Amino acid sequence: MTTGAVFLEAHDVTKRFGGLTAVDSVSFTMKLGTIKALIGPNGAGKSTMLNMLSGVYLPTSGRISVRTVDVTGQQAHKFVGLGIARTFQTVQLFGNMTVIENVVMGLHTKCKTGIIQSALRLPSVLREERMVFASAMEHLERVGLADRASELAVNLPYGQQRMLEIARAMASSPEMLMLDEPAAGLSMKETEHLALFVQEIRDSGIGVLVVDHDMRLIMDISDEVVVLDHGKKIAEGTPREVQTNPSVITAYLGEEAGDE
Amino acid sequence: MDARSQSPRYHFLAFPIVGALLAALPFALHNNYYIGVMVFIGIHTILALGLNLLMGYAGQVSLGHAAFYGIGAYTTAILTTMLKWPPWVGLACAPMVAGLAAYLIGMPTLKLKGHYLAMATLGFGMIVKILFVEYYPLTGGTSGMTGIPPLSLGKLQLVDDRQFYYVVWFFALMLIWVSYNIVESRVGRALRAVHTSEIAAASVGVDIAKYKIQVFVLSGVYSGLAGALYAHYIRFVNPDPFGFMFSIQLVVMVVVGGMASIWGAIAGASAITLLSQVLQRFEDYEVIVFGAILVLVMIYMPQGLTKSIVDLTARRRSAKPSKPEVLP
Amino acid sequence: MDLTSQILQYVLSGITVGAIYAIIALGFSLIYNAVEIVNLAQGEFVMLGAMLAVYVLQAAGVPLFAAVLIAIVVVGGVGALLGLAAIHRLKKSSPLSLIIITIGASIFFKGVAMHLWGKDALPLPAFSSGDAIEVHGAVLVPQSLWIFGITALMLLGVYIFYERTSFGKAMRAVAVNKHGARLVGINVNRMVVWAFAISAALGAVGGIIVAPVTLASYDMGTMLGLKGFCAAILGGLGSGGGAIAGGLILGILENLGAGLISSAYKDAIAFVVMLLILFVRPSGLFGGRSADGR
Amino acid sequence: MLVALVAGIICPAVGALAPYKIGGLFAITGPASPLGTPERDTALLMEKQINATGGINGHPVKLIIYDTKSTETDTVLAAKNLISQGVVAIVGPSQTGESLALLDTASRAGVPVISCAAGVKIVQPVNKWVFKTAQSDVHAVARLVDYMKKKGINKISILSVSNAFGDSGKQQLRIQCGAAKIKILSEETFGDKDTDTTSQITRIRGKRPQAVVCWGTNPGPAIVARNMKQLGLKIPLLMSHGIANHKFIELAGDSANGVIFPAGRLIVVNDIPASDPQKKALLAYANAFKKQYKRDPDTFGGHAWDAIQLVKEALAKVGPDKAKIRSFIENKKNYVGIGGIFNFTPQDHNGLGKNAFVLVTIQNGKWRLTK
Repeated sequence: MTTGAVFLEAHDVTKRFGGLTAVDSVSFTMKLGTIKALIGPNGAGKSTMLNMLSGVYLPTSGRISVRTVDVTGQQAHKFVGLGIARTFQTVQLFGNMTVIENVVMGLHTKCKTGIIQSALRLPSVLREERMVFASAMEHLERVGLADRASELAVNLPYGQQRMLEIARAMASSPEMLMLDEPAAGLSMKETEHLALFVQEIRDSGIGVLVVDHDMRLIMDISDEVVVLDHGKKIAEGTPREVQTNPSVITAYLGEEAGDE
Repeated sequence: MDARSQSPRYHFLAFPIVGALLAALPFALHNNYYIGVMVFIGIHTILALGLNLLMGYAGQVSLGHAAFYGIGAYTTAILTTMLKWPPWVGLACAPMVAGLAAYLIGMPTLKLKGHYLAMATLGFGMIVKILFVEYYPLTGGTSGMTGIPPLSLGKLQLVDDRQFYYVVWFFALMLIWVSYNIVESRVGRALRAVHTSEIAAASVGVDIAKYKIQVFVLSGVYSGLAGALYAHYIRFVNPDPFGFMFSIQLVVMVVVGGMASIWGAIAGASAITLLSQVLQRFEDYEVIVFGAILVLVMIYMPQGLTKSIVDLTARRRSAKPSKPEVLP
Repeated sequence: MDLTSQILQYVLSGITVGAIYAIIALGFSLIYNAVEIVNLAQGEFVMLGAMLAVYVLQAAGVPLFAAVLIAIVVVGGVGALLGLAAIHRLKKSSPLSLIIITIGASIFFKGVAMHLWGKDALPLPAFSSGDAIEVHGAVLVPQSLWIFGITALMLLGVYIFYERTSFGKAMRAVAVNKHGARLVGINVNRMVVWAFAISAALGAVGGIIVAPVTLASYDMGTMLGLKGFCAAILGGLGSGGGAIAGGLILGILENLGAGLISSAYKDAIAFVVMLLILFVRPSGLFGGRSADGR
Repeated sequence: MLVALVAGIICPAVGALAPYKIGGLFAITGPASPLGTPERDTALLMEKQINATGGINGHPVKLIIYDTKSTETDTVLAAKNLISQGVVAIVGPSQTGESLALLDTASRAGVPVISCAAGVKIVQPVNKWVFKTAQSDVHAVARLVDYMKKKGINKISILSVSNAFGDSGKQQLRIQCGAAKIKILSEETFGDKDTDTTSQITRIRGKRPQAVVCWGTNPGPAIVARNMKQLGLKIPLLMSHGIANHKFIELAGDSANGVIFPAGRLIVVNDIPASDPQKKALLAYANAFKKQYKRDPDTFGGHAWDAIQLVKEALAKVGPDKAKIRSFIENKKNYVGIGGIFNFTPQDHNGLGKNAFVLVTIQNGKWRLTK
């Protein structure tokens, strides 16, 4: 991984739902080893953008490329193979599985066991199981959840569920991680912990795309910020540049005076 | 360090016990009727196992599963009577043909969701049954096909109920083992993941369509084997047993037994098969009683027999169960 | 008889049965909209309507018109009871176990009907006497006209109920957003029970108007119910107009297929058509956007 | 499981002489229940009659009846249940498919099965242990073909129900019409739950046959008769012995008039001359049934009557030995029953000829012997 190399590009990406244009020809690039934040008032199209970049939505027009290869229209499950992992705005854990099984799911694409091998419980299957559970345990240790490995995921407190979701995403060893409002509902302390962890991830050479409302977190950790309003990109730059951008201020003040 | 659920160990303890009990059962039953009932419970267990994998784990409802059962039965019937192939070869081909049929049908239908999928499988089941009836040269029409040879081991023809009992339960136990392995593996986890959150499953790279079709084919294979066993047991096939009502009965077995539970499949198959025998004494009323029991079980045990009984014992053990909040 | 009049005959017969499918499909859609479950006992309402009408007519000696009314009201009541049973467990059960409840109910109704009225088919007199009408070499029995008329009335009635009455609007609100409806003070449970009652009554009407043509028997409901389900899916579940179109299309295609291709494959044709349409348009002809949200 | 274990154990009766157990398998529920119910009623009637007149050689008769639910699986299981309870013979089942499903079980257990179903396949090829008392469609078709030849009908259309009964009739019609040079212009089918056959009849109308032969059991043929009248198709409608009960007339109403079909003599017992050897047996059954159930018997019940009568005679003669009962029936000659005069041989386990049938016409809602 080369820090600073362009990993993902969005070219004039547009998404319409019926008559509503959620994202209106937005372009930007994601580099490895940087944290990029996607911000904007409610309904600006941040989550829609993220969903397109991870293959959940198909863009109405425009192009998405990963390492200059066009991946527009690929199915969502193929994006992991491209090196893209993500979390969700509302936590999407596999609640009926244990904590460690959730992380093991993150290792899904790293395993080869198919239906026939597993049906016969071949030795290779057992070997692979041991391998993935050990590796999953390491990921749990990184987020400090190792001691809760065999609990059901539903039983974790909310903050830990968020961290588990990130651990699951990290298990697929992505080159780019997308976090959709990772700090929503976290306490101050948990948010700090999250910030450190995200920076640690960045420092290991992974590109991180963050969508969040917590401006302090965003301004603290981001290297670059993209601002969306009504589906359009209205600004892009360092946190400092964006903060002083007049159209950004109008967009935020016009929409909601509070927050920052 | 094994951090997974404790169930595997529990299961591997249960497995030999159940196996031993089943092996001993014929010695306790001095009556071919009970053995016959057990044979059908075995056949129905195989069917319910396959459908349970599909419904309980992959979350796909099929209202046409009797068709695969029928395809299995007819495959071996045709191969062994018309082509005079050996019965074991017929028995081996039946699941393959049923699996192939499941693949061909699954490719277009599994793109559908919910009730649309249910209706498509129902339609498919209807069409297959009509083909059994109308494709006279191959299937013998409604009068069916007689003269299907029995299975044999060397020179020994397995015509006796007891012998056949062991054959059926050998396959049933093997498939229980296989199903259990699948459920407790990468594939099983992926299926459970799809069931909880399709979007999250896709985000970790689970190819949902691939697993759906694989499970659909697998359940077709199970049903095909069950059908072949039926054909070599009764040694006669006709279209009637493979109709819509039996498809419904299979769904009932799975739901009553408990979805997403391997042992639930056995419980459901046993409960429904036995119930219909016990209800004989009600004569004209049996249909009414059966319907009423079904409604009551579903109202008071919506999770099915196995889960409800487990819940009940769990509740007794700890007065107040901590009901975990379901994730959004 | 030339080919055109043959085809006309197939179409006329198709519309007659198609009208029945449409009424049943409408019943499916009503309940589906209210609780999002598929009521597999819908066909039994059709059967109960027909059988009750015959029974009341013979046993009580009342005029046909009164027998029909009694049958419709009673079946509506039975539907309401099933609705009560369903909502009793609505929150705690999966859709599948609710469907199994309706299957159990359907078996139960069939058993009761078999016990009360026997295993043989029973006749119901036509609503009016008179000879068949000839149209370009094809014939139409007077009862078919009754079927067309009453079906049209029913559909109009359902439309007016939904669009013009506050009760109907409330029910539609429940269909669109249960939670929101509850917030604005609509008693959702009551609406669900009413949805069951109305769709049962609709089914009963279907059974009664078709009985003079097809006879009434305790096991007539299963196949009619399935075809109605088929029609509802064809049109798109939950869509009223779709249910009607689905029913008519199914009836006509099925008869054309039986006539022009092979009567042996009559039912197969109906289901093949349904499968093909589902493969091309996975949410039915008039359903909402495809389930594939990308 | 335990419930079933306990439920199935039947205590042996105590008394002067042990009862003879006869098994009955009838489709009491399910699609074939209109057949199975009168068979069951007849069987119960005979049990009562036999025991009221002192049983068989002093032994009371115990009939154990199970419902096959019109399904093959339940038939086989119920048969195993009966066999394990030591019945000397099984009467029934009601349907061809169910009977064929029993072939293997019957011969393996060595129990005589006397089926009440019509399909020829039940006795062809001959299974040592399986008999049937219902007349074969071979003979019914033969009667109809004779009639058509006599009336100069040589172009027909066939309309048959898509079940074993309809299939078998269709096969026979093909064979025998071919031999008699009667041309089959078209073959249509309808489902056994179909509620409308106008499209089939429209097709037939386009072919312009001289007569329509409809092969099915209720309620389909009644719908066919109604639809034919509605569509104004005024050619002879010939049907099968499957409509030989009151239900058909009740269901078809006016449309039933003029329908001609082959049937056993039971339904026209009053038209039959006193010289007919079957008259006495027919009246005995008809009167007994009417007295008990306050309704007329039908031919299906008659099949059960014949089957049980055969078992009774065998028991009286050879005692409760299954093999002996089997060979008694196999060699029984000149048994005058309801379905006809039976002459069994090792090659013919039905024992009836085409004289088992007469042709019946429906006139003003009544059955009349066709002149």
